[in-house]
Amino acid sequence: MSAAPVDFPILSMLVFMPAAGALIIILLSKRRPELMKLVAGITSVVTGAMSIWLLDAFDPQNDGYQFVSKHPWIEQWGISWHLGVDGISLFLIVLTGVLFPLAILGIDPHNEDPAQDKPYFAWLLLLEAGVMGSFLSLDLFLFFVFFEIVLVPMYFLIGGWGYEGRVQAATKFFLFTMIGSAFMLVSIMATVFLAKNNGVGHITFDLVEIAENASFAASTGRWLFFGFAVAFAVKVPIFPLHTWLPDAHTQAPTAGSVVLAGVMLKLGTYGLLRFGVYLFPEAAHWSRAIWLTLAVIGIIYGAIAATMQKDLKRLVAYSSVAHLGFIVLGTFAFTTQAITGSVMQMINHGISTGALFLLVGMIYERRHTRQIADLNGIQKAAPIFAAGFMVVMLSSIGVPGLNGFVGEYLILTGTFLTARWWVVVASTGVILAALYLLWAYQRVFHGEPDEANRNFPELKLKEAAVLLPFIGIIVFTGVYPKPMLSRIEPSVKALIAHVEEKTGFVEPQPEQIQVEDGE
Amino acid sequence: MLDVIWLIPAFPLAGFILILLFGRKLGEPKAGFLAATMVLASFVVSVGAYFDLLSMDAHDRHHVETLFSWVPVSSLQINMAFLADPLSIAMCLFVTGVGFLIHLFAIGYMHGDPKFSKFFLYLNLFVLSMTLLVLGENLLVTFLGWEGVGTCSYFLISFWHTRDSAATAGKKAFVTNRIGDWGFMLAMFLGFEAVGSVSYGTLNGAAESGVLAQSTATAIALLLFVGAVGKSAQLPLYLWLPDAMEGPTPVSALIHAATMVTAGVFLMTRMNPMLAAASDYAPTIIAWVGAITALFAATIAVAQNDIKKVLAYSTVSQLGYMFLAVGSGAYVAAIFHMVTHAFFKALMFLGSGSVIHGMHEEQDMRKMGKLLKLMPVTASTFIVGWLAIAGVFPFSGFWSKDEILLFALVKSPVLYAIGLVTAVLTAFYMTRQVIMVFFGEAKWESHAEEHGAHGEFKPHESPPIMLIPLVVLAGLAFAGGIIQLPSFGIVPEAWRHKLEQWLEPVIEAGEAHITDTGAYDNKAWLAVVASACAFAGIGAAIAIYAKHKAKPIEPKILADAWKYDATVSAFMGGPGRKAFAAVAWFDKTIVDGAVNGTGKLVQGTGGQIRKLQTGNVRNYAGIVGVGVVLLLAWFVLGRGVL
Amino acid sequence: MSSAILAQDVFTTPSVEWWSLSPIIALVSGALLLLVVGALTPRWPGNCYAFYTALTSAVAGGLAMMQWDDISDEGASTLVRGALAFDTLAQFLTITVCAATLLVALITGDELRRAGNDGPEIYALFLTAAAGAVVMGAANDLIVLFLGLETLSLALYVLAASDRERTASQESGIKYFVLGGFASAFFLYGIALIYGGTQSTNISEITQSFRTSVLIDGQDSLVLAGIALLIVGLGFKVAAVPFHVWTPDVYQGAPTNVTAFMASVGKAAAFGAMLRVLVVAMPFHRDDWRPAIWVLALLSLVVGSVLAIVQSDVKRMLAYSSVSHAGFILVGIEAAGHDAGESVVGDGLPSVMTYLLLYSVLTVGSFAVVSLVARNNGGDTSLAAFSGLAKRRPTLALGLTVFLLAQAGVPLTSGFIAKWGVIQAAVEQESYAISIVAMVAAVVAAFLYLRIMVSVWLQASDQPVGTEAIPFATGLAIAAAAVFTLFVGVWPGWLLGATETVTNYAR
Amino acid sequence: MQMIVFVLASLMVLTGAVSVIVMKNPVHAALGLVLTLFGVAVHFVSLDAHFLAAVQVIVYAGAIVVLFLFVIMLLGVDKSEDLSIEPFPIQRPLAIVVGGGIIGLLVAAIVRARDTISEGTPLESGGDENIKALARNLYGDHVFAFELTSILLIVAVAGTVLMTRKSKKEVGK
Amino acid sequence: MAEPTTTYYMILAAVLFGIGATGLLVRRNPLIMFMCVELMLNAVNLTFVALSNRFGNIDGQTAVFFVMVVAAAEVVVGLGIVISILRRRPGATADDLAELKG
Repeated sequence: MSAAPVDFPILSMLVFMPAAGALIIILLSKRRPELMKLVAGITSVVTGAMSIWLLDAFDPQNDGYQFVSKHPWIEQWGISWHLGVDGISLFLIVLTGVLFPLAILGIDPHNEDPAQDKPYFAWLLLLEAGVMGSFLSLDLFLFFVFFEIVLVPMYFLIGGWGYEGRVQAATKFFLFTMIGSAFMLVSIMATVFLAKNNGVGHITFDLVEIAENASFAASTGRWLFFGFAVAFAVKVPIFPLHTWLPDAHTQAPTAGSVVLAGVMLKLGTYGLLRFGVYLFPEAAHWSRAIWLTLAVIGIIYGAIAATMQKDLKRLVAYSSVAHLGFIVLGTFAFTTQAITGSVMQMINHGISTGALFLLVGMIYERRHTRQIADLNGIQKAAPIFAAGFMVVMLSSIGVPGLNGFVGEYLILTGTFLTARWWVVVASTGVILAALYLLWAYQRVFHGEPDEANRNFPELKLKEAAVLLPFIGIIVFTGVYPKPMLSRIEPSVKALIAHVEEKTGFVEPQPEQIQVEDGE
Repeated sequence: MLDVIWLIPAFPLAGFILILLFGRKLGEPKAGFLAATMVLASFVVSVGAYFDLLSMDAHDRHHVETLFSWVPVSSLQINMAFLADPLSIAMCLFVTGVGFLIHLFAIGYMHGDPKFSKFFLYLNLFVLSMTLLVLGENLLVTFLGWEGVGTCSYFLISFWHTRDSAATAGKKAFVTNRIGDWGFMLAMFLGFEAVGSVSYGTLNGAAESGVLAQSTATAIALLLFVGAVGKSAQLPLYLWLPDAMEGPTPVSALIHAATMVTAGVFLMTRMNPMLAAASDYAPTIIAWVGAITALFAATIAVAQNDIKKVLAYSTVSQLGYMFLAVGSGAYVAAIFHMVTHAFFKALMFLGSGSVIHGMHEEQDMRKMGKLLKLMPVTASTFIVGWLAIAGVFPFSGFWSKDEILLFALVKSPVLYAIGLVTAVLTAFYMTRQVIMVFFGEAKWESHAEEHGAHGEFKPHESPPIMLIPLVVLAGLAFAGGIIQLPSFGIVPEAWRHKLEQWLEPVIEAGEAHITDTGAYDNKAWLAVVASACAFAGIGAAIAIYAKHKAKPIEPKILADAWKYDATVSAFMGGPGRKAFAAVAWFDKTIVDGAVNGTGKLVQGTGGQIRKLQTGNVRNYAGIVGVGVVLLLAWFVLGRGVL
Repeated sequence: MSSAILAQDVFTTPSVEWWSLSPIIALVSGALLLLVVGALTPRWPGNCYAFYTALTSAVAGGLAMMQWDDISDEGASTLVRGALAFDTLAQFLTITVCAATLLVALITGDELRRAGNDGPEIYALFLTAAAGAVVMGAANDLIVLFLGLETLSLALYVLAASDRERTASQESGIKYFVLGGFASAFFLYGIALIYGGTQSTNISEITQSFRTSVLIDGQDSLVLAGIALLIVGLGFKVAAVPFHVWTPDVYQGAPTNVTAFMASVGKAAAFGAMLRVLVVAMPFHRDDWRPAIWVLALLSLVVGSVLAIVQSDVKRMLAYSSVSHAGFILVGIEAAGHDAGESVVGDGLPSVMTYLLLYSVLTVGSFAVVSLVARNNGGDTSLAAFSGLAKRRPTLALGLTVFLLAQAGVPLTSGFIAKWGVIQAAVEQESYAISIVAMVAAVVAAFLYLRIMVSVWLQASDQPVGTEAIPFATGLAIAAAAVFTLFVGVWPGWLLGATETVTNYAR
Repeated sequence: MQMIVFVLASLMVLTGAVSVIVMKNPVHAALGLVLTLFGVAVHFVSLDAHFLAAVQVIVYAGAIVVLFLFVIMLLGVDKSEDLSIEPFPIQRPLAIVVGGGIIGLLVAAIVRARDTISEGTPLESGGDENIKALARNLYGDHVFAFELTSILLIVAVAGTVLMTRKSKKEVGK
Repeated sequence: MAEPTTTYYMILAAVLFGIGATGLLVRRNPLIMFMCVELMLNAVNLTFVALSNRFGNIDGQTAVFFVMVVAAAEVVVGLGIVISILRRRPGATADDLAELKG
């Protein structure tokens, strides 16, 4: 089945490698700050390489879990170390593997005290391990562990290397997410115990086992789903639970924002798919109207809020709310196109928004302000920088030929089959996206630069080296998404088949009219 | 040649990449020539494709070239594929042809601009997108080009982005277009839901074979029209086009006159079977929107003083004409007028560019005049364009306009009337412009000191690189009519209706058949009427602006474009902005306030309960005692005695 | 004459299972030896008192571990005429108490020698208190339980007041004493009423009497009132709201090492006793006492965490957080109450046991760090004293962070396992409401730990680098606690396996 | 007869108890305590608990109360406490409620259970039977508890030593 | 004249207990607070003895024996603490010891 050598636990390595790196850094003497970045770089690059190797070894035809590694961990509670990857998680893994080296090597934390490098890189690597684990876990307990553990490094990164309001933002982020997890934790346990008496027969936290065998009463399933849903809704975030996001994004250091937008928000959307739709198909399908509505609200609301922001970083943060609205919309449309689009959009958003935060970070480094009012005419001062920003922005707007469009189009066209009127409203989001981004661009880049911005430094070679991979992926995925889609699709099909089997739902298929072209 | 059809977009793409990489090294003028060459190459390929098709039997003139599978997800299979058929090739021909000429002109026009190479970078990108748009085998590829040209127009309008007006205009163009794209996207979704595909073949096939429900067809057609309205600057979304004149003049000529703005017309023609399958009111709506836009814009053009603004509104008006044609089922006429319009409007834009160039970036016609002597070539070519658009026999505009009016009459006399009035106005304001610019007395001398930079100010003729395109276009604008000559009983059989025969396989489904109507028989008379109108307009203008027989009537309201733009902006800046601000406030105060409030609440509660912890041991004992009593009460009363 | 007496009544002295009693004997004899020798010899050099105490408790704990297997082989039994229970429940508590005592002893040495009043008495008190705690956990007779309770309490009263430099210490001592006496009076009255209802103070006999005669619709009102008063007495010791009032003041006022002892040994023993009284002795009234425990748990969770976040003194914060931890443990007891006395029971009892051990280690570790920081800031335990600790002593800050994260219940720390176990037990009994309340309370409490971490990591330090010297013994204790915390967090299987067995206690 | 004793003894107990909590002067309060203790001792006697009655008088009334008085004198805290002022207005009502509540509820429980308290054969209390029975029980069933009290006393001793031993500073001055 | 039943004694004990509890809440002198605790303990003793007499079961009296020991120990320790405090700050009442609060 999978091309991977059975004896090499690639997935476990993906988790342990960064963790090991963090451990090494902790053990290193803090008098050798130069070593820290070296170690962090090496481990993250190796992890990235492994993830890319995984991409290559992954078998596109197989819609099941691949490279599965399963070992008992806490037998007393039926908990096991169960990792696996399928089309849905594959690219999130790769994204994580690629994003972290860039964030670690490409972004300078600006520690006035070199000793600070040590915790900084240690936390980043720990974060990577946690994120990897969350995407790979196929065990409820394991997933929860990773889902929670990522909070800690993120908390310290925001709190330690963030901007003026960092502590407040970090705390808000930590507590807000924990509240959500509180419900999920109870829900997880309830799921396990109820599953025991409803088809599974014994205590186990194994996701697949429960999802395949358990059959909950409708009302029960809905309550359990609710528990999970709250946690993910906070993480995504879905309106009205989104207010931690702007603060966290704005206050986080550049690397933090990049990672936060790039992969951590995806924990929510990924969770909704893997632990919402897959685990509780009935409940998910039953509650879809609510989700679709909230998603649409998020799209419009996020866009409008973004338009009025005065802080560039905050603006990008709110744009995330809108983009993730699209992802949620697709997730609860229950069509292959929509869900495939959602999964793809998770990656796209990670790339584009990640890159946007990167660029905003560069602006801050140069001008020490994020206020749009303080910036102007940068395009004249630094045309190449502006061009880079422009490309990323267009992908975020969803201009065809760039990655953002493909995902958005798939989501909308797929959702149109099951939720037409939601799409009619949601599509207006593309107008607003153009509005707020172009307006911001005009204010920041166009016009005649004033004294402060006249000597805005041009894109440096190192920065370009970090930016290029992003732009490369943006263009390539936009022009030739097939390799990605063909790997995602089988798993999505399997998921929908699962839903169809567990509920009465039948995926609508547009009747294929075959007209031989051209008369 | 058809199997290498992809070369048509490929060349501009190559040009784009080359300039992107080496643009700065190449510098001026090499970059320009590189770009022009690339477009020329595409033109050559198009010509080759044209002859390939020509060599085929009329009904086999249909070739699909699939490059790769673009967006394949289960039932949705979208290919990156090109469709070579009479329509797309015709479009390619004049897009690349006119495009090439404008490239040449631009080399001269952009002389000395610090961002010379970047300009041609954008131009090539534009041609790439435009060819994708017309060659696309399915709606999505077309949409790719559709958005591409939109983006390029954004780049080019705000090319001189240090000017705020330019930046704003670019943004306005993009956003307004997006409103149209919303309709386009919904049309695609609906099409996919209906027939499981977005390829023209399938959609139109379904429409023709009647598989498609009429309601669906209507919805798709109208949603596409929404897209067209955005792209082709029809009411109510035309707003961006006049502002788009902020861009360099070649851009106005290429994008905002000849090619991009006609994309809407192209799209409707491409989807004509859908329109045919739709309910009758669909085409009627289109016709009316077109007619009203035509008249509306013409009235505004009458009172404009900016040499380019006049042309801009005239463009809007002419586009209205085309949609009038589409709505009347006169697809041939629409395309015909699109082509001729491309010729003479491009010609006049370039001419105006040449004038502006010669006047040192002066655009106000009131500061011009008497340029005929100083800029003979420009002037004479411009006059050709004038006569063409005015619809004077035998210039190209005469033929195409006649076609449209003919069908309009069949559709509805009222539409015909509107068309005529528009024709009069067109002739009038164009004459007015020609007089103000090239005749009368030279008002620019009084403004010499403004240009005191190089001492004694004197407008000068443009360099040959700019004049050649003018001449060529002038030729086309004069003779363009031959591609679609009516009979009038005198025109030899072999010369008639070339374009119609050529497009026939594409538009047969939608084309209205009027040969049996009375209007058709009186074609000649209609032509006379039209010419009469043209001369009436010209005459009036001469009387007022040259002979000063009467005071010019240029009401403020027209100069302000019926206050429409102002109203919309006022709304956006006022209530619209307030509403947005309200949402932002709501988010900050209510939603986030609730979150932070919860935190405050918890801490506050803590602060209150804290007061119980007085530190006095007897109070503590009291609290314990209360606890004891309550516990006892539960056990003794709750579970025991009672 | 005397012979006549001997003739007419045959009196057989009870058989004493010395081996099974060995842990208690070890602790007590250790204390006596220390008192006697300490009184005769001049002050011992260095940290000898501390290490001696640590050794003693280690021996006691070791003995308990050795007996573990005997129990799992022969099953549970009772000792000396049913005075004590000899089961894994008791042994596990013994081990917990000994482990905590060991750690406390290590931090006590440095504390006392700095103050210059190092001496045998305090250690002897620790040991005897530990013995009392062990008895509480093992008691199979309410009177014995009461005596154990008093032994522990009296020692704690004295220890709390033992730092005579600080008036706060004495104030806490007197407060603790007055309220403690008050509470134990209620406890005693409870025993009397139970005795009135069952004619016995022996747990086995009490249970038996219920098994034979079940009085319905409140005719056993004496027993009911008795249970109420017993809950009061024990609730006071475990610091459950509203009987927690003493906790913040005493925890703050008492010397830090004593506070650590209270929070670990005191809580563990009291909860052990509570399990004995409620789960072991009163299974037939579980539906009567479970709601009461439910309410106590709720109040403790909410009040504990909400009051904790408004404090400014770290010791006081930890005091309130210990209240909310008590709430968590009560959740576990509530869960155990659903199926108390059944042949097959859920995870309630084991989860409580796990929680007690893990929390004891955690809290001692936390207070150890606090003691070091306070010592080097003139006894100041306010949050300000902690600001910038990471810059001064990264290792110390790291240790503290581990403990705080664990208390917050962050995964891969023992605290997570503890919380998970308790909540899991509650959910297993489908008491969802209290579970969710508990988790939300945990979030509120998390804010507290974040506050401390913020000032430790993110705030500037006004002290020079390296202010906090880390003496060997204390450092050892902190390191051991931290390692244990992380180790259990990653690999809890063995511990859970052990606690699973406590459900077959001596009946 | 029994009843009269009960009533009288009860009066002693209650008057003593009340005087403990109302007497301004601690010494008087202590004497009130003595009265109560004696009353309780009388009850013990009428309940055939002769040994405990004796211990009650010797240990309690004797040792403990003397200890109290001793400390009172030693520390000179015998100045009377002004009970007219109460810094916490709520405290006394609260005290009444708590006290009354406890009494009421306990009495309710006791009364409710009066018929269900099982009746056993009374212990023969002739001669030294009571003390013998007590001894057997003490050294038999409760031998462990008995030993435990020794530990308790050790704690008390060690504790008091620790508490009252002068610390170096105090020695110094 | 009726014999006083066990219930009488228990009620008396309950009242005594209540008085003790009340006293602890109202008195400020720590020594008197201890006395109140003693009252409560005596109430317990009375209950024990009454019940032991009713049951003809000596356990109750044994319990009282232990209670007395505990009471003695408690008083000793308590007085020790009080002495060490009052030596430092003479005439302190319970209300004066309220530094620790909140």
